[in-house]
Amino acid sequence: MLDTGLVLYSAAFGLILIGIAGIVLSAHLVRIIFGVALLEAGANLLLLLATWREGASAPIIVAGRVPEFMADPVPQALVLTAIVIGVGILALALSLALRVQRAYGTLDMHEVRQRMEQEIADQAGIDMPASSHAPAAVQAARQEGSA
Amino acid sequence: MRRLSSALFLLGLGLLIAAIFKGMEFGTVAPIAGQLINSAAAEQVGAANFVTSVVLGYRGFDTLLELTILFTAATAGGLVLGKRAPNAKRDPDAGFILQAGADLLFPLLVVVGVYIILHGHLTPGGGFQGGVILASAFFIPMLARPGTPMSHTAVSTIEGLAGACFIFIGLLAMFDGEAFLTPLMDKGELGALLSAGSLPLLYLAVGLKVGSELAGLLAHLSESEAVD
Amino acid sequence: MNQLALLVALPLITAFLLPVINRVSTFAARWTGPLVLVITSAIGISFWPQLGDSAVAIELGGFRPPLGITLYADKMALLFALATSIGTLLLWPSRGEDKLRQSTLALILAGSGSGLALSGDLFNIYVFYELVAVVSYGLIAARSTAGSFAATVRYLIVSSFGAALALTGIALVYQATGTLNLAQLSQLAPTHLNNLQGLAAFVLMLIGFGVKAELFPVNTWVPEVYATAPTRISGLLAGVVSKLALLIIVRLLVLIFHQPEALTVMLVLGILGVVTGELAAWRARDFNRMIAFSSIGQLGIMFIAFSIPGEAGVFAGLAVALHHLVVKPAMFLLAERWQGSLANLAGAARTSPLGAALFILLALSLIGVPPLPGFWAKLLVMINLVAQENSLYMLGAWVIMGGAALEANYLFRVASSFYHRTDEQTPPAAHRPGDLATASLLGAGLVASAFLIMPLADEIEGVASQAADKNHYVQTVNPEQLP
Amino acid sequence: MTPLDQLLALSALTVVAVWLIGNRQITGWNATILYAAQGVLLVMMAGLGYGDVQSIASSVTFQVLGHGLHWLFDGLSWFFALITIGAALLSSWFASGEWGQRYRAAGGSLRLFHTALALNVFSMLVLLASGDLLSLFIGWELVSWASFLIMALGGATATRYAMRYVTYAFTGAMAVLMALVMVYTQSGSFEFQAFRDAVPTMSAGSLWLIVLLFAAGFGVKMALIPFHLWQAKAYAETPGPGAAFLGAISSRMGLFALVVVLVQLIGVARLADLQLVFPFFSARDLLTWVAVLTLIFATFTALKQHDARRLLAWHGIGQGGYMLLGVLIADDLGSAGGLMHVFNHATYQAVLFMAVTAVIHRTGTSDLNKLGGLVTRMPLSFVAMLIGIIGLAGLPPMNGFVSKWLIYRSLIIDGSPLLFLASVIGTLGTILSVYKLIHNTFLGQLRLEHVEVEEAPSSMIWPMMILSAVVFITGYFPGLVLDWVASAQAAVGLPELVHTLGGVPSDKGGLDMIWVVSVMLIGFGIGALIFFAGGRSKRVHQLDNYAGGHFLTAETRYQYSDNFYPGLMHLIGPWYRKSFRWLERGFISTVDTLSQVMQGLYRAVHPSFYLLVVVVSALSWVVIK
Amino acid sequence: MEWLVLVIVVVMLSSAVAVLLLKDFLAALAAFSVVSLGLSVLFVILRAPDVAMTEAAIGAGLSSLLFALALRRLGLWRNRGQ
Repeated sequence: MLDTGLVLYSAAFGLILIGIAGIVLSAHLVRIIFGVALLEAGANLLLLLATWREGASAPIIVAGRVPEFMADPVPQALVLTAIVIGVGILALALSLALRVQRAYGTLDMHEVRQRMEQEIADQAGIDMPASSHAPAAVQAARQEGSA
Repeated sequence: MRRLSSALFLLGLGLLIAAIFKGMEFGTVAPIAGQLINSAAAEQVGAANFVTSVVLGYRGFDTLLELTILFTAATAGGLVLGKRAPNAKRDPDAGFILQAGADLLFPLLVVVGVYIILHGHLTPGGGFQGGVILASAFFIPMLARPGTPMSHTAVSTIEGLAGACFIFIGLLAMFDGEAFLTPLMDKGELGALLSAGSLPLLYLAVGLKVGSELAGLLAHLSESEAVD
Repeated sequence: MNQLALLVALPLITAFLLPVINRVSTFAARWTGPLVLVITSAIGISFWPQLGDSAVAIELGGFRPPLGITLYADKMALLFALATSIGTLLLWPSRGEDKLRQSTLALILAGSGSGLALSGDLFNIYVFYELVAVVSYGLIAARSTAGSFAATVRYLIVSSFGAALALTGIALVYQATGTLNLAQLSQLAPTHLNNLQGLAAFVLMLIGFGVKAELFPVNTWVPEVYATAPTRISGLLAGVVSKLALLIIVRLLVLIFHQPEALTVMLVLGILGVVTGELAAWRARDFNRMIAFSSIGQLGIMFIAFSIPGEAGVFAGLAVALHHLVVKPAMFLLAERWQGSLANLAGAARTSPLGAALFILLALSLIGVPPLPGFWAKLLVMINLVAQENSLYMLGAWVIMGGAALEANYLFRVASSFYHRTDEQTPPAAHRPGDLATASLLGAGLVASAFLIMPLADEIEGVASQAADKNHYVQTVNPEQLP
Repeated sequence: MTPLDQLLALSALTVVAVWLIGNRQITGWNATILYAAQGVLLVMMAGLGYGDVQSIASSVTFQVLGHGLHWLFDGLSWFFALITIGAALLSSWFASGEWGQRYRAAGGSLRLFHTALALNVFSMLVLLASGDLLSLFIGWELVSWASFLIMALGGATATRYAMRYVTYAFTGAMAVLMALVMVYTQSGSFEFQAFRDAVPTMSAGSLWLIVLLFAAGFGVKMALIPFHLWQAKAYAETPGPGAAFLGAISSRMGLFALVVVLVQLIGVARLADLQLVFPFFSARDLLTWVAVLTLIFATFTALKQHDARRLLAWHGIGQGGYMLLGVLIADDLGSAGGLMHVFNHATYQAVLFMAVTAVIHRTGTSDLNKLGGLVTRMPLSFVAMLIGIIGLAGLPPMNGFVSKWLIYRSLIIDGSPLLFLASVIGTLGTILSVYKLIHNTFLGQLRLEHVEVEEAPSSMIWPMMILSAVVFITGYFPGLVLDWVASAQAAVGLPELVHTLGGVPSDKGGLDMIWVVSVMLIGFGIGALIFFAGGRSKRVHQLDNYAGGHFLTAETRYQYSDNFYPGLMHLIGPWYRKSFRWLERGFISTVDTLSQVMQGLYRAVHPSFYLLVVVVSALSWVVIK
Repeated sequence: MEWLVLVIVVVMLSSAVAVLLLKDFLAALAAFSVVSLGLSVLFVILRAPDVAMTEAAIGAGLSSLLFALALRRLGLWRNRGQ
């Protein structure tokens, strides 16, 4: 006989892990956003499970009958909120992805980062920080030494 | 290389969670807030659906913020996606069947949405669910006829006013000395449609706002030019 | 006292109505936002004296805690709420094409920031945090260059990852205690959260909220965002928003998590933040990223300071935080015209002498040169660190010293380049009067506080002692127990 | 309003007044007058200098974060303050005349220059007046940044060296702050007295650390090895009179602070039994040897210089070694010598810098390879420099001799022959290099381009003459200075030196300068008599001579002044491998590499990866705990 | 009951993995909505009808719609991603 609570908790943690895996392992932006959505789903499930008990009834009074043992309504409200928040952020992320793809023509985060670095460097009128040019102080010190 | 290390770290995370998980004991702690609410909600708020009384009564503030988040997301989305170029190409209109279906669906969805919203304090469902349905009600015609865009001014007006109403109802309480967001009006008898004071009003505001926000977001996304 | 909720409600309702107002008259829409912020600031200031001896708890909706959400207003919370309103007012986004949306977002930022400072409910804090996050995405992207979009989306991923972790932490806490009210949590913490689960929850929340507080190493977004965002927004994020996130973490530490391990985690991460931030800034070659890295270092100092146990830590950290709160926005205001390569700044003193002088003043205070307030803050931190007589805290002290030395080097490398008499290259353009006026206002505040250091120190100590008094919090909120 | 309040207030007023008067010729004169007024106020406090009054406190005190801040003057402070204000007075006088006109014409701002000078004086007075560790640190920072200001005036290259100075100075300041905080945690207060009481109870380890931090922090200002790289160039690049002022007193502030902390508070005896792993090497030995190495190294580096101002600046570093050495011996003779050397060095260093500045003013260069034979054109400047270098070389009848004699004597009595030998070597280098200085500047063949050169303007001559007179008189009657020195010794708890007007009475060979100098003067007189009365001499023109049957014309350089002492350089050349510069560069490159790594850290491809990593590591730490 | 839960959970997790592994973004999207639907069923079982409705409407419905639109606009609709 298996414990439902255990199964549910492992489901929540499983979703969280898979979500993180999606965020960390994949390079494609849409894939990463999928990961974020999964992660949030997992967190929501965990939140709802926090005070869940076997055999509770829904916290709704139907036709005036007050159930003797009602589930905790607070986490349900919280999850409600969290889901809506999640969808808002999801929409924003997708529209940002749209613009990034318009600008750089790619959604591969490695490339995107490269391009962004390049753009910042060009704006600042310097070359990519990756290049190992010594700053003024070091050059001055070297002049000192040679002088 | 990074993928490998990430995978390893994920494995580590899994083990750690398992370790923490082992230390946890489930269902032993009494949900203080929950039990207090379950015992008090009926007379304090007067909504048959306790989740509703939590969402709009006890934690109405969260709901307000959540509406604000939606609003912000819509605004930011608008800011990000920017103005649509006038000469940008649109998708062709869908076939007659779909259009007819959409026209048929529209009133149905609106009715269902409003029903869900208005019975939010009695039965499962409420502003959010109903709002989504409303949003889809307004969005499906757009899918059917991308040529004729919805008017953003109307949407933004609705969303602004709806949100403002929510806060205003909250402020009204403050003006006669109560705390911010205190439910107004008499509770009515439990389970009736006209009960739970101002909660249905709030839920209506929520529904309208959610609907308009989501419709606006969808519209923005779908109006931005396609690349293929 | 209920009126304190206006600090949140007014900006939000205005933000909702702003598009409608704009349809009526653009002029009104432009000026409503600042006006509302002035009003909220006035309200906040008018409440300051009333919080002198005891804080207040506002039960939203009139429901007793823990049923409803409580706002807890002590001096520290009010201080940061005010800082948010006034900071947003000073750094009101004045550029960019879509002014209406920007000012809407700025208003929401002001409201949500104040709420974040005031909130006394764990989940409510999470919602506020998400709200602030979403607003900041919008504001960062407002420059609408490709780079800003890329930076925003990278930031968004990290931030919502962190937020989800924080939510997991909250779930763990609720699972262990069954309540979300901070006061009640602090009652239950010794029995329920003083275990592995509690620590894990704290770590998750620390890292989740630390994303905004530029906690190492979840602050990789900082340089790229501050380099691409509008400078005023960068000033807001670095100056105000990061402090708000820090404030939450401090609340959690003071009220709920008393395990020494919690402090140690913070201390270690803070030390790493200082080391990496200052070293990276030493080599930065454009202005924005230099001050971005240096703000990472400064935030690291704050984490170190707050990781000192007891009231002393809160006092020291608060001092550093307030100092940075004044200095960093001014820096970013100066960056408006000086962004770009440091090499192009030669001779900048000729085009804007006041700007150069301000920069030097800010730099002096930042590295802690007496008698500027930065010195006293740093001295406070150092004394309390060394007084711990613990090798790790000692290491923290050494790191702060070394960081200050590095910071002096790179800041004054720039400052002296302002005065180079170069004729081959044209110095950067003069600052906008608006930016310069705001920056000099902040600078003047800095100088004034150097003269008023004695009463100021006493006041801040009062704030800190009130904030560090967990029993006072519990008694003020006085949550209901189960029958 | 105590006299100290008046002095500080007037000094602050000077800064404001000079700033308000602005970039005009009269600025300098006003500043000079104001410094004179400060001098008068100081003289009114002369009781301190003669041990009649113990200390004069300032009525201004602060209470910040529960730490009291207060200021007071004692004998030591008064002694240093006298030197400071004197140097400022004469430097600004020097700067007020033609030099100022030239400086302004060249685009420099006299407002900035004089304000910086006044600011330096004010901050030094604040430092000298510090009555507790916190005010000491505040004064210290003020001095550092004020001198940065005056160094940075000289334009781009000067700014570079000034930057270097800031880096060193602020790092040093941080070390000092660290030491302060450690002292605070051990003694519970920033008061001097609390520190003094806590010293016996401190563990050797922590006291070692504190001593090293203080020595490093203050040693930066004194340019002790290995923190000496910044000073020479920074001073040399400072505008002329500013260099005179800085060279005279600025780096002595480091000595003042070291005396206060090491001698007055910790006590040399405690230093002497702070032993390292092996018992025969104590903290005191370490510091003395650092002092001696600084002395030798700096002096012989000075020998290599071809720029007069750099040569002098390097000597300034070297002489600092003497002072520290003398103070650390800490018996009555040695410490008196060290303290008196501060005064003497200030006087002749100022003279020398002024003379060099005068030469630059007239010829436009201070390159020793491009000068020579100016004695016929600028005789008074020559006299001033002559007196100066005699003082610097530490030969009778000038005051430098007295202080060095005291130090040598106490070294012999103290029985540390190695130190004695080392300092003698240092003196040797000094003599060689100052000879190079005066020879290449004033003696030898006059250059064609300098034929029209004339004597320096009176605004420069007067200060030089006054200072030269001081150098001579205090050499003739060292008792004048030794009075102040004795009360300074008393103020820091050192044994007082028993002295007469002429010097030090002692049964086993004392010193009476009146006697020595009188004998010398009589000798000179006899020589002069023989010269003028007896020998018949004929004046010939400088070019009235020939070599190898050829008459020499002015074009032919029959007398070379560049590449001086080639043999000696060949001898000691191998010892100069720029090792310290390599040290510095190595350090900078390390920081550079590190910061590159850190930036790489922040340019992560995948920020969220870090998030995961830190979560895992933190959680695992938590779980394992 | 337990078995139902177990089945749902297994389906959910496997399809969550599929979201990350499927090359075709449309298929991934389908898997994602499967996860949401499973979640909403779980919520029903957990006696949270409101949450279940919300999850079904927003998680399964709206999010998938958003994703679909985005994929359409990003040109990942037909051709295979990465």
